[in-house]
Amino acid sequence: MKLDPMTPEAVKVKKIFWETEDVFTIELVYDSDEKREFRFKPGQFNMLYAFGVGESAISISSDSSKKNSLLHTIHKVGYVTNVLSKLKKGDIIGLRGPFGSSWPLEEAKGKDICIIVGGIGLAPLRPSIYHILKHRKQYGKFVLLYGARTPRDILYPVELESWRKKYDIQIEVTVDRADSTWRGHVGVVTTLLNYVDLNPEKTLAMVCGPEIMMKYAVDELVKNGIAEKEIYVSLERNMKCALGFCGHCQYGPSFVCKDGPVFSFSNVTDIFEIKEL
Amino acid sequence: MANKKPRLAVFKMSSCDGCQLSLLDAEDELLDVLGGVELAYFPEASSKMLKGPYDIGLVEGSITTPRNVEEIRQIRKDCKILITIGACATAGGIQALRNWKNTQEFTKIVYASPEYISTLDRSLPVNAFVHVDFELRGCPINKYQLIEVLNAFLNSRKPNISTYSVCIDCKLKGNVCVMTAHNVQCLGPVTQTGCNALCPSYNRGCFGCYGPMDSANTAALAKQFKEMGSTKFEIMTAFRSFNAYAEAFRKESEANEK
Amino acid sequence: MKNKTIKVDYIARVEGEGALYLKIKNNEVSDVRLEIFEPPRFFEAFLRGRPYSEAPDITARICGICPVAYQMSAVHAMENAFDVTIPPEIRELRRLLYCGEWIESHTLHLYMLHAPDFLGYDDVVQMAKDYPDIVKKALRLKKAGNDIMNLVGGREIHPINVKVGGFYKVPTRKELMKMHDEISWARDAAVETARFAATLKFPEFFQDYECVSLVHPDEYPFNEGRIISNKGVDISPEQYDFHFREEHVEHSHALHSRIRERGNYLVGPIARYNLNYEKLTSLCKEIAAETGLGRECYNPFKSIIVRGIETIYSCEEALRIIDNYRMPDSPAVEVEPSEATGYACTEAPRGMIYHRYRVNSEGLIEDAKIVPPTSQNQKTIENDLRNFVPSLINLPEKDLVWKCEQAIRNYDPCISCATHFLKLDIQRE
Amino acid sequence: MKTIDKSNLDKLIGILKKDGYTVIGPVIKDGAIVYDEIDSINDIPVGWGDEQEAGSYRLVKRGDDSLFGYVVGPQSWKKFLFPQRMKLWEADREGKGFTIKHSDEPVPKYAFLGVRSCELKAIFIQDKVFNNDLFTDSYYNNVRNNIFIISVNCTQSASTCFCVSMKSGPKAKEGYDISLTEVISKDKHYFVLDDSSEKGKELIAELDTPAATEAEIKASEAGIASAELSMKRSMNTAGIKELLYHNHDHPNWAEIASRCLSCANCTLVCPTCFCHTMEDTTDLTGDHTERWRRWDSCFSLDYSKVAGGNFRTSPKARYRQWMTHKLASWIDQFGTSGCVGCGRCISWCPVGIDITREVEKIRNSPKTKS
Ligand SMILES: Cc1cc2nc3c(=O)[nH]c(=O)nc-3n(C[C@H](O)[C@H](O)[C@H](O)COP(=O)(O)OP(=O)(O)OC[C@H]3O[C@@H](n4cnc5c(N)ncnc54)[C@H](O)[C@@H]3O)c2cc1C
Ligand code: SF4
Ligand code: SF4
Ligand code: SF4
Repeated sequence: MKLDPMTPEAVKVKKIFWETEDVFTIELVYDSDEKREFRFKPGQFNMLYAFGVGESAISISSDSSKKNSLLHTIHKVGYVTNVLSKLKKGDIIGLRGPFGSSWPLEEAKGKDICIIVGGIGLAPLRPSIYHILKHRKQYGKFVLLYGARTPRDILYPVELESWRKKYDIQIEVTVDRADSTWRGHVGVVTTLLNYVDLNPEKTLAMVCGPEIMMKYAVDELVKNGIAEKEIYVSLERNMKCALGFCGHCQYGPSFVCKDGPVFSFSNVTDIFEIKEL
Repeated sequence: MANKKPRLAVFKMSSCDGCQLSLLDAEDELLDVLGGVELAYFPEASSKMLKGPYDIGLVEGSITTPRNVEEIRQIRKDCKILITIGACATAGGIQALRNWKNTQEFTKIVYASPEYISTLDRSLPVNAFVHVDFELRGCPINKYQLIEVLNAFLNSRKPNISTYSVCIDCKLKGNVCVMTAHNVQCLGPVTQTGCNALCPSYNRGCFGCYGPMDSANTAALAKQFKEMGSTKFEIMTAFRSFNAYAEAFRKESEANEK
Repeated sequence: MKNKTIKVDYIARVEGEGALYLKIKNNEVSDVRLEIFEPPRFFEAFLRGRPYSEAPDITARICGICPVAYQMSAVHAMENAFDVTIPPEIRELRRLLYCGEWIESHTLHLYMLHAPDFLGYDDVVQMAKDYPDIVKKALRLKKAGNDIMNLVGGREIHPINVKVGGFYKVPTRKELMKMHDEISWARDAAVETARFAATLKFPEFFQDYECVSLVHPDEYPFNEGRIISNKGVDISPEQYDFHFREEHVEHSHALHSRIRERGNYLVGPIARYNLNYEKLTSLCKEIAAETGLGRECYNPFKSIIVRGIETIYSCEEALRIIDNYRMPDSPAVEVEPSEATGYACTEAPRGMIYHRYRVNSEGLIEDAKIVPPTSQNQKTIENDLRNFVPSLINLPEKDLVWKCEQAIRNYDPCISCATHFLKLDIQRE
Repeated sequence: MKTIDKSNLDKLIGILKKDGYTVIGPVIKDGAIVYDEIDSINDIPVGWGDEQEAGSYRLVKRGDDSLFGYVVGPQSWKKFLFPQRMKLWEADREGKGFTIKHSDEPVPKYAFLGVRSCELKAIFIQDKVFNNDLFTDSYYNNVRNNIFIISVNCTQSASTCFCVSMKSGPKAKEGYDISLTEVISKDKHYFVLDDSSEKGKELIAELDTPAATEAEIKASEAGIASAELSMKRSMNTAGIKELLYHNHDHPNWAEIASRCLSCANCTLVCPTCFCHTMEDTTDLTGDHTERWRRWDSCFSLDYSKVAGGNFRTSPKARYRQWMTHKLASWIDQFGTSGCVGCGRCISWCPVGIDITREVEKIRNSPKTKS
């Protein structure tokens, strides 16, 4: 019998650590059986439940081929995420999921890949990056453009460095505000497109970040000649049930929870510009 | 929950005591609530009056005297979380009716020797003087909402306090709308919920105890009242009552003054 | 120590803010001032220009502790002004609402504010540790009162269902009957309450009060009656102003009320009891005898027993009303406002309240006068202290202050009403 | 087709009750007709009708002794299938973890008496909502699969009705167990009955229900036709999806917003609106918690709030979301309009905003898409 999709299942915190001052990552295993496997597709998310406090939609940020545990990278912003940030190893939380659509890794085969992310947006794309790097030969050129608020807000800096060294990937990072240690780019993430050389004919782009950043990124990509149907975005809306019942995450004709969060831009072109939709 | 019980303090400015009484009126929950905290300062209920700092401070009443001003500044310093309770503390209360009048004259009406009375010109909400962490509405507050707020703060969760219209709770309760079915002037559509749509449940129009909701279209409602046969004066007094000095209601009452 | 200055900032467990100033000279109290610094709220002033129909809702906000007495006094005064006659069913429901307030308010004061004085606790929460069962029962009893307020009034604080002419909605018989069992329980709990109160230790202290209360030919007074005193007052509420006068004194935001001919007087449970003993139920009388209260009481500390007796009365009266209830045909009668002046006195748990309104032809209030119980008692409280303190003069300061506060709390002073918290400032020279 | 008289109808209620159904039907409460439990036919408002207009509802005496001489009131059947507030589950802390418990209360078994055609359609619409391509909502479906529906065809309409435009009435065509059409002639008062489900047939077999004569069927059809003919409001639904999708910046939205109170009454009275929120509560110890689901509305500000912002703050955007969802995106989401033309949102809007007029205004001056 299928479990009631509204009831969280117990998972255990295997590890929890801070990525930056206000972003942390938790690693989860099933409480009932630590060997039990998780299945998800890159881009999907879970509803994480803190006992008595509530649920938050959080994307899965781990490698989908590693099935014994899940990583979630979380920005501490409010009630639920605050309580999650205080978890300790061995604590139990609830989990419902995985939910939602995934990044088009099949469609992307044979194409150049351009990932543009802002802030916490890197987390939902990390599983895709793992996948592409693992199946590097199936894809063409691979570019990751990443914008963070300040050098101290850069997520996964060690990992970025090791990807750069070990794999065939171009990674460009920019910050909104530099500090004295920063030697890299400063400015909005879209400016990084000037540093890459893509073949617009065969490029597929995945974009995730604040909505305003995605608007600019898509504009630039289109200007660079990339077709709208080859651009994918991950959207965010208020989310309560994640099952398409509660109505909160409606985005025009879609429910972000089940039709998204990953959308082909060509499916939302008409409504992307509408204010307060 | 932390091992050390959070210290609770309850303060009073200008008010009727009804909101703090709500806590004592929570007969079923009182011992649990007060057992969950250290009652450090609650003069209406206890002779024990411990000095700050306090974790949670509840403030009842509006600021109407120079003395109130001094007190509230000190209270803010003493309290980690400051929660105002009731229409007086969040909007100036019924006594804010004097804000449209000359206080000197008012004093003369009530007191034979006005020179003994020391008071400010206006009755103002607490947030006009200090930062407030959470505002609990109502004249009086709903005791279940008070417990919910304390409970939520104690359990680090979001208080389930809705900011939408009285109408939503009115419909959830299954009431028949007094405005559409009985042509009764009801402030419910522009008033924040909290009372569980009490007045409409008693076949009476809401008179706005919980103050304006988050996006109160008072002008549209006033227009409707007019069409239902209310005079400007009636509309003015409807908006100028227990939350008279809350911005949306204040403006609407002023728009209907003359 | 013959001369002394003691200063205590706040007296707790009263409703509102005030201060007490005591000067002791040669073991005599040379000056006593109950200072009420509760900020003035000007109700009488801003009632001017408001529709008469708003008076019950607005005046309820004078005091969150006894809103019913305020709003009902306003209602009665308006009905007096416009010559409105109320059907008996509605009058009964109104009495029921009073029962609710009396049960709630008396229980609150008795157990939560006053009993800790006698037993030496700071508050009821501490008391609950040693007397868990008593406190739990007290809360349940209080709740029974609040249940009545909730059903008949809509909510316990600032009820919304009261209007000039009647109610917005009246309960069905079935709804009332649902409370029957709990109120029967409450009556028994009230009997235990009076017995419990009688076990407390009372100082030997008697005062020759002029007791003032409403007196009604058939009922223990809530909402109607003549104003009678044991020293000769016998007037209708319309004549109140001729016999009672309010003074504004420097040390208080509350007005002091006096009988023009004689000065200070007493309102509240003891006054009511002494003047209306005959109207009590036989159970009340039985318990009064059993607890040694007797037919009359002049020891203000024993007001706590009287509150117990009045709580029994309120429960029995509530049961009587519920048992005989017939739903009125209409929840309210039509009210036609006219240019008139209306007067009413009703009995709040703390004592008699007086309301007077002058209304113009459009139904707008032109003038309002409200005299709450605490300002009527204020002079008497001061007198009690003047007479009580000499017997305590040798007590350590802490105990002296405690006793003074206790003596003030005999009155369940509601300073929010008087306009409300006490600050004690004793000087011994 | 059969006929049934009042006393047999009353017997039917008895049989349903004996079968363990809670029978729900129209009753009068505080001046309106609402749905509540009934014990017999005597609980149904005899001889009452309703007069409805934008922002107004009045009960009126009809002068006959009809049982169903009114249309729809402020409530709909959704409150039984999808209750205003409902506990989904509760949990207790246990060590570092917790255990979740579901209610073990039996699933209610309702018989609905007096479901109008538009309401039946609304139920079908919510069926689609709570059974989407990926998930089924067991809380809804458990109750839904247990109900017995006696529909009543409308033989009068209110001025706010426009079911004909929405192809949802006035005659119920399918999905009921039993349908009734009330006929009051000079000398007879009966109901033409159709038992379309097995269960319906089974129950009817126990009653005295003579076959309907041609004349009786004709009389019932005439009643339904008069409801249709008297319908005053209408909505032109041709190309409505595109119309609204392409007019998101129409000036009329701002104009509506100047009148709209954002009070959410329209969404709450609507029989198809399904939006809800979740609330987690705790007891004072923090060791016991409950997850509640409660009706929400796209008119509430919290509805579209996310950490650090709100996607839909202006009342204009909220109204646009509501109407566009109802009449346009609903079609993309569920293959049907979200509106059945019951007119509730028109009657129960305190300021009388009328969905049919607002659509018309946009249709009359569409801003063609650039
Ligand atoms: C598909 C999806 C994937 C996400 N992935 C991540 C991620 O990987 N890492 C991360 O840090 N954040 C992610 N978020 C955002 C995250 O869900 C919110 O930041 C979080 O819910 C805030 O909850 P809170 O209780 O801490 O904040 P509060 O502001 O206290 O939130 C209170 C309530 O508002 C609602 N709410 C607030 N913000 C959001 C939001 N952004 N989306 C939906 N509901 C919201 C929630 O229902 C919550 O109950 C994602 C959001 C979505 C929709
Ligand atoms: S009665 Fe008042 S609060 Fe209730 S729905 Fe109608 S307008 Fe809204
Ligand atoms: S006046 Fe309005 S806010 Fe106050 S209790 Fe009545 S319905 Fe609630
Ligand atoms: S939108 Fe209005 S008319 Fe249409 S189904 Fe809902 S309430 Fe009825």
